[in-house]
Amino acid sequence: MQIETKTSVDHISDGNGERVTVLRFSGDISSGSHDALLGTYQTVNKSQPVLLDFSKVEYINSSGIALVIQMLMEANKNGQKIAAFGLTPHFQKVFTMVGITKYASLYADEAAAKASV
Amino acid sequence: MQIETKTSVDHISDGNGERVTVLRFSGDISSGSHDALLGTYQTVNKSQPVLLDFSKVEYINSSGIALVIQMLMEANKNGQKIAAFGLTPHFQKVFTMVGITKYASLYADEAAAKASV
Amino acid sequence: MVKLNGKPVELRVPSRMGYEKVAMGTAASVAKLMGFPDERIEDLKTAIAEACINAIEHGNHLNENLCVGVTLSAHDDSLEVKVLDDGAGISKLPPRPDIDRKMHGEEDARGMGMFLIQALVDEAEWVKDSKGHGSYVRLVIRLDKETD
Amino acid sequence: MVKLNGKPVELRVPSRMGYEKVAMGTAASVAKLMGFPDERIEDLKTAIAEACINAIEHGNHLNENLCVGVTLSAHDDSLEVKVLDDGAGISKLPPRPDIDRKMHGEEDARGMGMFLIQALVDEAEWVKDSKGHGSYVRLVIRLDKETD
Ligand SMILES: Nc1ncnc2c1ncn2[C@@H]1O[C@H](COP(=O)(O)OP(=O)(O)O)[C@@H](O)[C@H]1O
Ligand SMILES: Nc1ncnc2c1ncn2[C@@H]1O[C@H](COP(=O)(O)OP(=O)(O)O)[C@@H](O)[C@H]1O
Repeated sequence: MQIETKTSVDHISDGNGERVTVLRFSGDISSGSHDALLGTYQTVNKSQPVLLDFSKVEYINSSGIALVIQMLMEANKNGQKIAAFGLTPHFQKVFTMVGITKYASLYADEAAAKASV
Repeated sequence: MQIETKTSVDHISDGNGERVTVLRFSGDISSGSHDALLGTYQTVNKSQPVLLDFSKVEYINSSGIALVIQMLMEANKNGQKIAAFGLTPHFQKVFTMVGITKYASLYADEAAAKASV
Repeated sequence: MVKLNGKPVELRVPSRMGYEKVAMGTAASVAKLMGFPDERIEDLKTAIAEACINAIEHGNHLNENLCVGVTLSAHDDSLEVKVLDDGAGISKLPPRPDIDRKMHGEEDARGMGMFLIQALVDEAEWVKDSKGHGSYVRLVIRLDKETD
Repeated sequence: MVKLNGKPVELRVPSRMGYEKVAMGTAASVAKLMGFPDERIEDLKTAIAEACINAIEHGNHLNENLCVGVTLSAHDDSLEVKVLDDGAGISKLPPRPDIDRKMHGEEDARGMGMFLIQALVDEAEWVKDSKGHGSYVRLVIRLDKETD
């Protein structure tokens, strides 16, 4: 019944030629997204910054946000930088309400997110 | 309960410097749109072609289509050319299903519609 | 695609013009969950809007104390919709609209709703309650089928 | 803006994850008819989704034979929503989520739904049926009010 989350993993270079991992999500971010979020996060190189691309996500609920928080917990433990981009203004507000912005910055687009890490 | 139809009347020139009237609709085209469609049509110069701009219309139902047909009847009597543009592919299909395309051509955009009259 | 057989979704809206758009929104959400392509969802929305407008206007005569019911039943490869009113229903299908006759004032400009419903969905059937009050139209739209 | 006091819109969906999106679609259509601005409709959609998810999961324990009910009552300057389930309801509001405690594993990463509902709408109230079965959350979102 829930629409599947798809995650694709991209490797890009930031302005200084440093490698950055981009996790591009599409579909829904909900309770069914455990593997798409945390499973995929397990596979990324922990010594590089990670960008989360939400621009193709249609629906996010609080269970999905909890999975994002768990990902940030892991990254925090690893001392890894995470930034997010592509959230609608509404979900930027929701992420801010729950306090996520204390642990990950939100950017309007990929260029701004890339420049930040 | 029904959302109002708004009509604005524009006067433009076609490629040959001929005057063309453009009726730009927004809101809903439904049974409540009598004045916005037929009332406005009464005020236009009958010796110039008319373009109907549907690009800002959110919703069209069969009662609204009946009003468009009544407008085409009037134009037909006056020997006036009418073309429409800005319909979504779905409503292009619906207008074609009811046969409107026999009396008014549908174009993707204003430039194509203007070139046709 | 996700299988979601089970209890239908049920909606009731007041018999007031404009509320057909609530039925469109509900139906579009169910169809999207089922994995219908966008163009098929547009077909469904227009068909349901026309069915609701008829239920509001001809079935319930715009009496706001009466509701129009909509049930949406998801099957493996199709969505079945019923739009219910408290009226007497129809005895025979109206003639197919004729644009030439309309343009020459020989038939009412209106009278396209039922034709559009039939043209846009895979099955459409108008049913009168056997006890004489209440009628519904039953629509089926299939996942694998495109209109053209 | 159009006044549309009268009978409420009623929706029933099966207690299955994902069906909260049908409630979102229905509620968004009603709010749009009432003239709510888009950003307020987004607030309403998220609040209703969270209320339905709680009704599906905590109220009806994912039992697909039970339905979640949603009623949408349009008033002059507000929309009142009830989301009903067959469960026992809640006895007290959960503590406000604390992102620092979550990040340090001191509280569950989940537990943000009711907080978001309260943050996004103008009024939110959780009510238990006096006879002990059934509960609902009642939300009010006003036309003139922006959240920030
Ligand atoms: N639910 C209904 N109950 C009773 N009569 C109906 C119903 N739906 C349609 N009809 C009848 O069928 C006719 C044709 O309907 P339709 O093709 O939708 O066009 P329109 O509503 O514009 O007349 C209506 O005028 C009405 O007499
Ligand atoms: N409709 C309901 N029926 C019963 N219990 C509920 C209901 N809604 C919420 N609760 C209780 O309140 C708690 C907090 O809910 P919420 O803030 O939405 O977070 P979450 O659902 O992620 O736990 C739930 O874990 C549940 O115990």
